[in-house]
Amino acid sequence: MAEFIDLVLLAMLAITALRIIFLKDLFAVVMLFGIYSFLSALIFVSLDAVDVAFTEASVGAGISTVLMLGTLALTGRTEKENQHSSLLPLVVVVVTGAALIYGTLDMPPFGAADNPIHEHVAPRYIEESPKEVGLPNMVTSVLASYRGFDTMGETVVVFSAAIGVLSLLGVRRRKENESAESGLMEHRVLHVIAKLVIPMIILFALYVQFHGDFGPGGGFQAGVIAAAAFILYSLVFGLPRAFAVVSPTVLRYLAAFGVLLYAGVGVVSMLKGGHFLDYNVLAANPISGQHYGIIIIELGVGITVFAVMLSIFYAFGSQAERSDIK
Amino acid sequence: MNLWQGLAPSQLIVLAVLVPFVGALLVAATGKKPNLREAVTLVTAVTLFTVVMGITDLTLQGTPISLHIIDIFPGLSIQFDVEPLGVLFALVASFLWIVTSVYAVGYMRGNNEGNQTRFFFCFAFSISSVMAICFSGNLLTLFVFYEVLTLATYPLVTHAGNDAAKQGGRTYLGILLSTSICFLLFAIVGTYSLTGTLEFKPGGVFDDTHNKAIMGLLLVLFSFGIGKAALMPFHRWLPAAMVAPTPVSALLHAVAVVKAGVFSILKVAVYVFGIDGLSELTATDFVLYMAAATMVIASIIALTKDNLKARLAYSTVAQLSYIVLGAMLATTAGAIGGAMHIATHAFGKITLFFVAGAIYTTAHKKLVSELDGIGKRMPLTMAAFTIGAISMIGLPPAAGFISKWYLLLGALDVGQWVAVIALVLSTLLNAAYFIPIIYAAYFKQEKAGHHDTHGEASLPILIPLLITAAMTLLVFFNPDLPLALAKQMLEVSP
Amino acid sequence: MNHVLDYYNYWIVVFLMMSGFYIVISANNLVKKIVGLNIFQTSVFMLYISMGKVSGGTAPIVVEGVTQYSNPLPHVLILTAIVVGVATTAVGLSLIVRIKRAYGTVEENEFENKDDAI
Amino acid sequence: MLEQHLAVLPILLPLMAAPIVLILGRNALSWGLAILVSGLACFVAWQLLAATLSDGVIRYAVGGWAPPWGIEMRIDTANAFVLLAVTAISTFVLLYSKESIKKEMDESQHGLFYTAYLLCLAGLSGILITGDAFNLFVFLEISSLATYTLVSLARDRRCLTATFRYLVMGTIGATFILIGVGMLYMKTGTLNMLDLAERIHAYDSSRTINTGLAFIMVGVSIKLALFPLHAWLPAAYTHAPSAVTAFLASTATKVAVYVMIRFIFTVFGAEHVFEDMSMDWILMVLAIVAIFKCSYMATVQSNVKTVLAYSSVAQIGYMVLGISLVSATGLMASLIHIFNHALMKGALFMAVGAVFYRMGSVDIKAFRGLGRLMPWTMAAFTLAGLSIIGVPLTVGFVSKWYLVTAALEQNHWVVAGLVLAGSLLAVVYIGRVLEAAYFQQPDEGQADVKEVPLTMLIPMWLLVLANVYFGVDTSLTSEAAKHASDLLFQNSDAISALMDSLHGPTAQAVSETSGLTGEVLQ
Repeated sequence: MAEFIDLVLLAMLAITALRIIFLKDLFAVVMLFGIYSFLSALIFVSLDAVDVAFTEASVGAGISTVLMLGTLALTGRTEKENQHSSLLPLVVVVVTGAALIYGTLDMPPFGAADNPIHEHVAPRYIEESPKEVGLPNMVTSVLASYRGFDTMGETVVVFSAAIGVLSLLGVRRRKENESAESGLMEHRVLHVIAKLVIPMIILFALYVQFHGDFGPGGGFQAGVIAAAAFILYSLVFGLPRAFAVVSPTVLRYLAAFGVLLYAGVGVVSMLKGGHFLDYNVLAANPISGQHYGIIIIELGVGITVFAVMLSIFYAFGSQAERSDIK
Repeated sequence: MNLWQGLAPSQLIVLAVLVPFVGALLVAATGKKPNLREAVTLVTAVTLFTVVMGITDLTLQGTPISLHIIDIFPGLSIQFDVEPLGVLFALVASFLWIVTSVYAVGYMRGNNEGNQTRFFFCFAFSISSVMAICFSGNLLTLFVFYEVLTLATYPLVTHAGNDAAKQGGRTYLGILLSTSICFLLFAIVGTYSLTGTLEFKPGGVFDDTHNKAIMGLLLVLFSFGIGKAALMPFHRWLPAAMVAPTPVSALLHAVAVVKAGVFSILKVAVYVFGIDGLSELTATDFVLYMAAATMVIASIIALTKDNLKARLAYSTVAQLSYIVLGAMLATTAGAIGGAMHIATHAFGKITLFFVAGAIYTTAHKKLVSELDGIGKRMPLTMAAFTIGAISMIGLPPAAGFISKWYLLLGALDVGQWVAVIALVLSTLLNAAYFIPIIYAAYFKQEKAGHHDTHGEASLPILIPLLITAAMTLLVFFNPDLPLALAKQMLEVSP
Repeated sequence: MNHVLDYYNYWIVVFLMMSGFYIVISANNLVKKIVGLNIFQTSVFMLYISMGKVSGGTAPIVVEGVTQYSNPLPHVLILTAIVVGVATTAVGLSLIVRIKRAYGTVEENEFENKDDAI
Repeated sequence: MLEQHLAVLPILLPLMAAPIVLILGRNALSWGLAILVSGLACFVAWQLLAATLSDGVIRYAVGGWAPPWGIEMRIDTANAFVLLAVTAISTFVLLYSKESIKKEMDESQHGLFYTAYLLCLAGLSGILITGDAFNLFVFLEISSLATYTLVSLARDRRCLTATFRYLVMGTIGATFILIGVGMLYMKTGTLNMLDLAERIHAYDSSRTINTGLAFIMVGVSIKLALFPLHAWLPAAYTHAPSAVTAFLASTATKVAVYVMIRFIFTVFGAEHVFEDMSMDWILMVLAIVAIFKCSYMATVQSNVKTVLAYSSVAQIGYMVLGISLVSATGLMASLIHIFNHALMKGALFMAVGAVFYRMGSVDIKAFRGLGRLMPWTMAAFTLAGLSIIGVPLTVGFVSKWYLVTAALEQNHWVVAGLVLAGSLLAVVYIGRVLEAAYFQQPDEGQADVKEVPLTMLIPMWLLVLANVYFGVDTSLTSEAAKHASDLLFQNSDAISALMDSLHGPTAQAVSETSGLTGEVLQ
């Protein structure tokens, strides 16, 4: 049964991908991409990767799509016919694909429980992590503890993205008189709905943040969701109001702070005589040490991701308003 | 005599390299005051000569002198070892530097050239690297300073800074760098990877275990890679370098630089392959034929040149091949002849260039065809020219005769008829392109129309060329010192 | 047939990857290039997640009485990879916005011939 | 207390300084902090190099989790050596950048510049130090993102398109690496490089692993701009701000070369890559084509930055050529050239940046008569140029010497000849600039051009002097490079030797071997 669902989803993915290749209407392309990443999120669920699915949905289908739409608003929504032949790319792709297929031919079969990757490193995560780290969600324990360094790197990647976007677009604060036309002031309904929804979204974000140890979720997803709440706010009430609530400058500091918080934990554990990011030394009892460490670094991730996502949106938003596209 | 008794032998080498270098720095420092600057140059030159004299003494007494500076690669170092051939070369170069300095002062002022400080700086610097080449103790050191010399002389060649100079400079740098990088360096690394050493060993570093074909290849690479020896077809840089002021052409491109080339070839022949080693290689003959061809062809080209300096340049190309040929004869007589020719050709050729410069400064004439009757206005100068020419042709009582004699002996006792014929032929050709000049100078009437009023060149120009002319005769009557050194070179090699 | 059962999943994923890759290198419109890049990467994520699957296993969150869990490690890796992906996308898109402002177009061949090469 | 943590500091210092710089916002402060951090990192790198030379490999388990379950930092002489070059150059360039960027980007951007710069440094150090294949990918992305930012900071609009191409190519490369690593993981179940190595050798030949190898090689080749995947590099280097170019040209591609070395020799093992997959021929041909094609391209450019950019691609060719010779000497030549080329290109690009600072252009026309107007800058350019050409007493000569020796050692006489012939093209493209500088008259109204400020001249000349110093006294570089290459070879031989005696990756077999290899590595 699972295989069947899997197959259907993959087929739909294939169709979407093909459609995207031939479509010239970029708006449709981006929308299809949103669908694409939703479908892949579904696949991830059916493959037991709930955390990944969660992230893919919030990022791929969420943030990425929003940003792409924002870009389209500035660059126009149809792709021009391109003259140059698509033969060479085709050849390259076919060759690469052939190489990959060749590579699959002695891969360990799909889903078999005795594949090398289930034999070697992973077993420890599955059997020991609940005891060593003390979290039911193995993904979180691996993410935050065993491979905490990767996750710190990931946070830094997000941070660097923010630096990139800021240096490229910057966030322009605008005078009040301009602010009148920004946002969707005239839609009363939206206001009410938004006011109702936003608190819930933030609440949910907090839940995801702190429940990540036990169920799917964690700092990253939480950050994205929280950012989504503010994005909704600034869409409805206009950037200037949003700036008044959370100013770009504050966001910069938050982004930086998140990274520092994460690395700080590592430094503390160094000071306490452990290796970098060794949470065991944070408290008398290793398990609770692990707990503190993970909570704090997850918080760091959350803060940075939230700040970065929001300021990236700000950057695009202020661009959009600059070249006043309605 | 050795004025430097106090110093340890190895320190003498340091001096030999440092004195001109420091001199260069002082020149740069005193650039503002021309007189002081020239004084510095002269003092430096004289000091250097005394140092070399000291080294000569020790060498003749058979004291080995060597000095290790630094390991550039593990087991491969910058190091200096004094051996007779180097001493001979150093002696010639340092002596002629004194003379040339005097001459240069007169010349540069006479033609009020620009950038004189840069000129004297680079000049002294080049001499310093020449000294380093003379005493270099292994191929690596030789190569390093060979390149340094190329770069140091480049500004001298392009001194004028006009398009002609720039073009000349391109050819100069182009050929010298590409041959040295592509062939010489290749040959050196090749030698190293075969033998594991770059030392100069009496009798050579190769032995029977090494593949003869590859050794032959290396020999060819060496011969063409040492572009300063101007073996055809890589001789073009030498005529190109003639755009430089005459003192440069005189000392560097008739003596120091080109001799550095043939000197390197001699060293490679004697100390890397070894006379006996050479005689076993077929490639030796090939190089020998190239040298012979160069002798003849270059002489023929010289015949066609109307520009005096150009004609002298091609004559130099031919004369250099004498030395290469001497080395490739792979006999003691040949090697001695080659070594001797380094000295004899130096005196003769520098005289000729001095004369060319003297004529240019006083009569502003560059072309052979303009020289009719000049002998009456500049009798001494032309007398010197005659002596130089005789030496080039190789007739007594000029130095050139001796070296050519040895070369001929060498050629005969290995029965290298090609070499013999080439020597004879080029002698005739030399005569063919020098005699007319002398004839015209003395026996033709000045062209009607313009009446020059000049007499001899100014003393700073005249005296040096008389001295070198005198030396040319002197070496013929008393060749003991150079002969002694040349012989010693081969004694140390079994 | 057995082969097919073992690998059909990978094969489709490869197809997806390549269609993404194709969009990247063939598209002339920069936005579409970025879309392609995302599809390419998302499909690579699927490759990883597929290898993590254990048939009959469940999500790697401890539940009483479950013994067979899917492999958590690929999930972790892909979580990181997704973030990297979105970061790149953001920078790429803001570059596009700037290019549009500087050149007035986001079609590769158009702004290419607005500047001399390189 | 810090001694034990030395291994992470080169990553940690810049990584934590970056956000602080962003918060500080004051340019002068940021500059100071950046230099301090980079200098410290350089010092640490020096300590690490000394440590590895004296007592072997340094391993550091991040988070206290033993590999392969946790991520380990693993430092041997090879990466310590490259790390030293990278951190040193970055410090010099930072010194230089304070003045340089004033002319090339808006005041408001400087804070972001320093942040991105530090992030890039952190990323590069991470790539060098980490012993975990996936962790390497993460740091690769950090450095790449920072790099895109840095390149796009210039004022010239062409930097935008250049960056975009760079971004697309770079991401494709990274994704290829990701695919490759995935394939390895699929067969071995581990991500730790050493562990990977042992388990890979347990398969005598596996299609999946070979495909993985192929993808990783292609991905890395994009990152290191190996011909013909170099298209992104010239544009990016030409239009980036001078300081950025100076930094990237002498670090980023070098790190990528290191990654290639690491994967070939440590993870896959030389004989597998070269004998079974015969990649040495592919690499050798590509390298030689790169040397000639791109050196030639360099001779026909009019923008001097582009000239140097193409020359960089050609120089990459020399490094890859060294790898493809499959010998300790060849590898040593590559490593030493990584270090030396960093010195040369750093100095050259700094000099060019100085010219831009005064003339506002780096077209070859702008160089006319600079020999007189900016004597120190042009002297620096000349010396570094001679080094590129490979004149004795410069580092260029040292690299070339080892490369040619290595080629002859393997009886590749033709290759040796080509290497030397290739450097003639360098004579041409450097010579063109020098002729313009020394033999042509400056255009009207430029008689008042002055020399650049000391903060730019000093780092430039420090690098130039380094060019000469390491060209004369090669004891440090040769020793480090030799030690490193021997270690890499030993290691890949050792693993294969161990593995030939084994069948299949049974748990205890592997645990034994990891012990054994551990010893071999010590």
